[in-house]
Amino acid sequence: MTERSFISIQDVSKHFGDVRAVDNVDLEIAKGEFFGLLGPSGCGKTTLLRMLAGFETPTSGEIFIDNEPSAAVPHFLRPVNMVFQNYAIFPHLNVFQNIAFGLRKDKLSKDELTRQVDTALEMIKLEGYGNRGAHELSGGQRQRVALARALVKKPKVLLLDEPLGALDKKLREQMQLELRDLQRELGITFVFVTHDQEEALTMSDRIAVMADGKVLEQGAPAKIYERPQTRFAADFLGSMNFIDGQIKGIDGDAYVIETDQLGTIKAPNTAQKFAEGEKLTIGLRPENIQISPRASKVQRENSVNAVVKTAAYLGDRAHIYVVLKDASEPVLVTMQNLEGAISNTLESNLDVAISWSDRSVLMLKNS
Amino acid sequence: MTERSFISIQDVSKHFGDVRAVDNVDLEIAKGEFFGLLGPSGCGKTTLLRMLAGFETPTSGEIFIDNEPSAAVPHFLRPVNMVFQNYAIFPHLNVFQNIAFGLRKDKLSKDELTRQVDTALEMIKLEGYGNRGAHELSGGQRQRVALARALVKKPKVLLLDEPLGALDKKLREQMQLELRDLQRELGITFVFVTHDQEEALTMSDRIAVMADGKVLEQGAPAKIYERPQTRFAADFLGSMNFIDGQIKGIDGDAYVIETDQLGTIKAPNTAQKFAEGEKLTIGLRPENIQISPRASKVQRENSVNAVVKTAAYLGDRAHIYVVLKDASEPVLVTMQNLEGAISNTLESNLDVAISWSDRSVLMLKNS
Amino acid sequence: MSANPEKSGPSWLGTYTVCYLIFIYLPVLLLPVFSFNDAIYVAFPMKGFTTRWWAELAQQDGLFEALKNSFLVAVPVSLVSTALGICSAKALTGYRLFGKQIFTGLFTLPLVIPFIILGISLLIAFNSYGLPLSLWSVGIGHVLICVPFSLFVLMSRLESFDHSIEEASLDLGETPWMTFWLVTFPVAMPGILASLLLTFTISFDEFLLAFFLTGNDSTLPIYIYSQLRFPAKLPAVLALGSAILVVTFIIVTIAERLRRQGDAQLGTGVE
Amino acid sequence: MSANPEKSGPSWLGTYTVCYLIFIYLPVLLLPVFSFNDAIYVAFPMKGFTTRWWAELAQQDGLFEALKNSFLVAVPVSLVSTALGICSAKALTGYRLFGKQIFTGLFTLPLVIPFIILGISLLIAFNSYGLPLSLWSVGIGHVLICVPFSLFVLMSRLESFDHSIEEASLDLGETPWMTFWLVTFPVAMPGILASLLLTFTISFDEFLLAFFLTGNDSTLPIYIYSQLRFPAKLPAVLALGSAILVVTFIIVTIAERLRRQGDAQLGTGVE
Repeated sequence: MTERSFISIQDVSKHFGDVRAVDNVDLEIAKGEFFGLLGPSGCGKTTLLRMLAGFETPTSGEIFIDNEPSAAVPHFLRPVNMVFQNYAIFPHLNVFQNIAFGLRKDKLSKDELTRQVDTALEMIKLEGYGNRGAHELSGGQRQRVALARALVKKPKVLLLDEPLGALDKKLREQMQLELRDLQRELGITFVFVTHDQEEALTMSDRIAVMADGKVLEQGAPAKIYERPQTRFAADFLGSMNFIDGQIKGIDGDAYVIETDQLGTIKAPNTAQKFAEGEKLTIGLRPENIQISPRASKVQRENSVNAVVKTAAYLGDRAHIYVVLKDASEPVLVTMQNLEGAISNTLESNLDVAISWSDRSVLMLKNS
Repeated sequence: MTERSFISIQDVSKHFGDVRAVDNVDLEIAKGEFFGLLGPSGCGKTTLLRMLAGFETPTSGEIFIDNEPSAAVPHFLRPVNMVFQNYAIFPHLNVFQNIAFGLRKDKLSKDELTRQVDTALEMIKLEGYGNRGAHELSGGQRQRVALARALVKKPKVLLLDEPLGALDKKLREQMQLELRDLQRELGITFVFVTHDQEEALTMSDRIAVMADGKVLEQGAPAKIYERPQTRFAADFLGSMNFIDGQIKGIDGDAYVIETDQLGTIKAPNTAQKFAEGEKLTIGLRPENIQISPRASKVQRENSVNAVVKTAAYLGDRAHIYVVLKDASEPVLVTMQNLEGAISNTLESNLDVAISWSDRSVLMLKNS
Repeated sequence: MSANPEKSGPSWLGTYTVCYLIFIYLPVLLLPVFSFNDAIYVAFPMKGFTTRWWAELAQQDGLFEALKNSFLVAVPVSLVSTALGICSAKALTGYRLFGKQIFTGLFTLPLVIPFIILGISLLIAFNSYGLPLSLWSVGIGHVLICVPFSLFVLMSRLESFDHSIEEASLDLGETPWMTFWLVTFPVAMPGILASLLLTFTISFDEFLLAFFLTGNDSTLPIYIYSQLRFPAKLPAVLALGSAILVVTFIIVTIAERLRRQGDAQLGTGVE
Repeated sequence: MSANPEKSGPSWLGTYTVCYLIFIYLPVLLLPVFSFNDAIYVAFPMKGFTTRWWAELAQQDGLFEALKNSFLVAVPVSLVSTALGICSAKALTGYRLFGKQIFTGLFTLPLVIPFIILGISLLIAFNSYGLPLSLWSVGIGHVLICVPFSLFVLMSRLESFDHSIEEASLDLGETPWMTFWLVTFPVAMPGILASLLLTFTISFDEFLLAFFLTGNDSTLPIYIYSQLRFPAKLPAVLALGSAILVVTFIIVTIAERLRRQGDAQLGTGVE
């Protein structure tokens, strides 16, 4: 356990009967971090969160919060609070009573209680909503009240279970930024669970990608998105073109890779070691591929002729599927729509060239 | 009624008690078109679709389909079929029986019936699924069966009510392209309803944007997205920075516009007429604004110094909110993440410059 | 996610379940036990084992007459009250929220009127209008109390019924009449069967209204009641009661299975 | 969208509703009508208006004794069976699907046993174990049939009960005991009140079990039954029946309002 880690999850497993919901997970979360647990439904991320909250007990392994082993602590004494997925607003209490619920035990004076709740209402921009009934709140307001109710307890760690899952798209995008700003302001450690990759990328300082109860990889959003180590993470976070290849040789500080689909391509010789002759999977992010008319001069290292198969105009950008001469699997290219220039490349059967740079080529081990 | 129009909706209204669900709508839809009705929930788009299907009768106005007035035709004789929002698969019938349901009346031989259903199953890539029960199908499969069930009737018009609303994101994106390819192959006129702007932009040949029972504007996706005529459409389709301005003068073929937020800017003098001194709203799409370090040389017509307020990293792109010197309302900039270059501009309080070209400035009448 | 498979409540609930089941089934199970007891007096300690009460049962003419009468009432009652239940449910689901609550109240209120008062009312009504008492009058009384039950069973089914499948049928070219037979009826079938079984059971079991409204014909519960005057016949009554228990158990199990099957079907229909 | 506000079903459903309501309420409404009829014989044509049957009612000692007995039984029965209903509902929602279906069946089966058979079983049970018949035995019999009803009312409420609010309370530092009192109980309150009112009504109205299981004390339905032997007392019985109808109507309306109020609250709780 390093000095830095505030929450330490050490070799934790949780079995429900024969199901290994969480399978030998190790995680270290620093103080003040906004940490995202990302994965498809059923990957064990919620179970892991519920173990941090004390609603589930690990089958094996140990969890330390602020250097205290948390196994023995009853959950109502833990220095953590939780925002539930459906917000779990008490339906029989008004906003004030909801927020004040956790302060009952503190035996505050009436004035002090009012002051604390008012401060919380101000924080979530719901001044004057104290007397509203739970059923009078919109989805976004319920989310804020749930947040305030947990934060008045001044927890060392705030856990959030799909905090924005119940909100519609525009509100969700706005709340993502608000939530992150709030966390930075308060300096409290936030751990949240989501299945939405954009939410994880937008809000987290670090992300752990989970699948089948295991943590596949973890790191800063840009690292996970731009340099994923596993095919699962590469595919789950955004779109990715996967191309089968084989190492043909090493040319200085670059690998030379033979592919059926793109011919011979190069990739930088990074830390990951590949042997000559080894088969591997190449990953190319659609936004790292450039599409241009055949005639135009291409400045990047790799360029291949292709034909537009189909294209989806999305307004601010387009998804263009191109096929290469002898390849059946189309390659996806994403292009930002700068001043409507995109329209020139959306026509089916248009002859185009696609290009990419060596350093955008991702090399993934076949397992 | 022009020669071209296949479905003609003439001054159609539908009132439910005091509610004007559809309010004096005129629309012409061409044969073979993929037509999208886009709007927020409650805007009347579904009611309009249900009038085309014959499930509602217009309070006033007339609908012609293939030159026939459709008011008097009972809906089970109309040359239209519908794919319902929840797919409305018959729960007590298997896939074969569901698809064959509409063919009962044709009194086909058993062989011919089987042949037609098999062809339909092939079309939706569910060969061999004939004996599956309705409850054994996934969401995407239900959608396909509903499609096949309607298409075996060989309708002149296929109506689709939020056809992909019940599917998850990845499947939805895939089905959007499949549905569009299928429509082009069959040449049948498709009219669909959606509240999802990306779905409308991706699939439609033309879009009608609806609000409060009225059609606000219509046209090809690129026209509606890039040259919206109304603030509502500009805002509903994608993101848009709105800036208050006032016409200061006309400089050759360009307007000179005074704004508080961006200083004096220029815009091309397009068909829309503005008078000198007129107040208006400027629209700037976030993807048409470029963000760059202060030092770098900017090649575009307009450039302003700004400071990054907050930024959301989304992997393939970023949403960056910048504030200008004396403006409180932040400006949103979208930037594609080309080879990870985005990371340089995501830092809060970073000094940057934003730039845009004159022709990306949209001028909207204040109403 | 995290469906919490461990959660089975505090352990005292298991103990509670066992105690409660003993409390309710102990008296009921005395019936079959004593029906094989070789003694006229129903009391502990028990004597030897015998099947003679069951044999005696088979020789009682009045029993089979009563059984026949019960069927003669219960079968039409279940059909009529389910038909009325369908109409009522259709009518109620058609109304908007406010009217619906009031009408639902009016439709189901007969359920909470004490049966003895309902019986008196009906008796007065038949007398006032000069109608004779017979199995017909029993049937009419039973329909009155069975419709609300049928309504309960069918309402929940009709409310979760997805009307877009009816629209889909119309859209695919079927007439409203064929749509009813090809779509509405088969999908609603499990609920209708459950209603038929439930109303049959209620009518078959009902004592008080039958007691007030019957003429000379007795239904099974009335026959049982009449037998109670003769202490010697009690063991045979126990045998009869046991038989009814078993049959009731079987019918209810079937009805419940049908209901659940329908739920499963509708469940996937809505997804 | 397009909630189809026009859809109110075919017009014959309106006619049906009216006919049906006449069919069920015509006999019931004869009761109050004849209770003001100035004649001992309950038959058309009616004579003049009188309130003397109502006045007579107020002077019957046995009536108030029976009323008191009915309350003495119904109040504890409603409390006990609702308490047992809560435990049962808790126990049943704790089980997994399969066990739950079986146990739910076992818990509710007593409902479909003909009351006459249930009455005989209980009578035998009390005799066998040497327990005296009294209002106590009536109460025990009533609890047996009331618990399943209480269970029905509470189960649907507990199933839609959002347990995350209990977890939220624990998470905010409350003990399980305080969580029950601060969260679980108040949120479940409308359902509990509805159960209390329903079981009270059932016990208050029940005739057959009371008839079998009571000793010398009669409850109200039994008192009414005993009055029927004297034709001269029939008009007063009609007045009594009318009074019971009104009270029943009021109680049921309150119970229904509570139930709906709880629904609305939970509805927003789940959103």
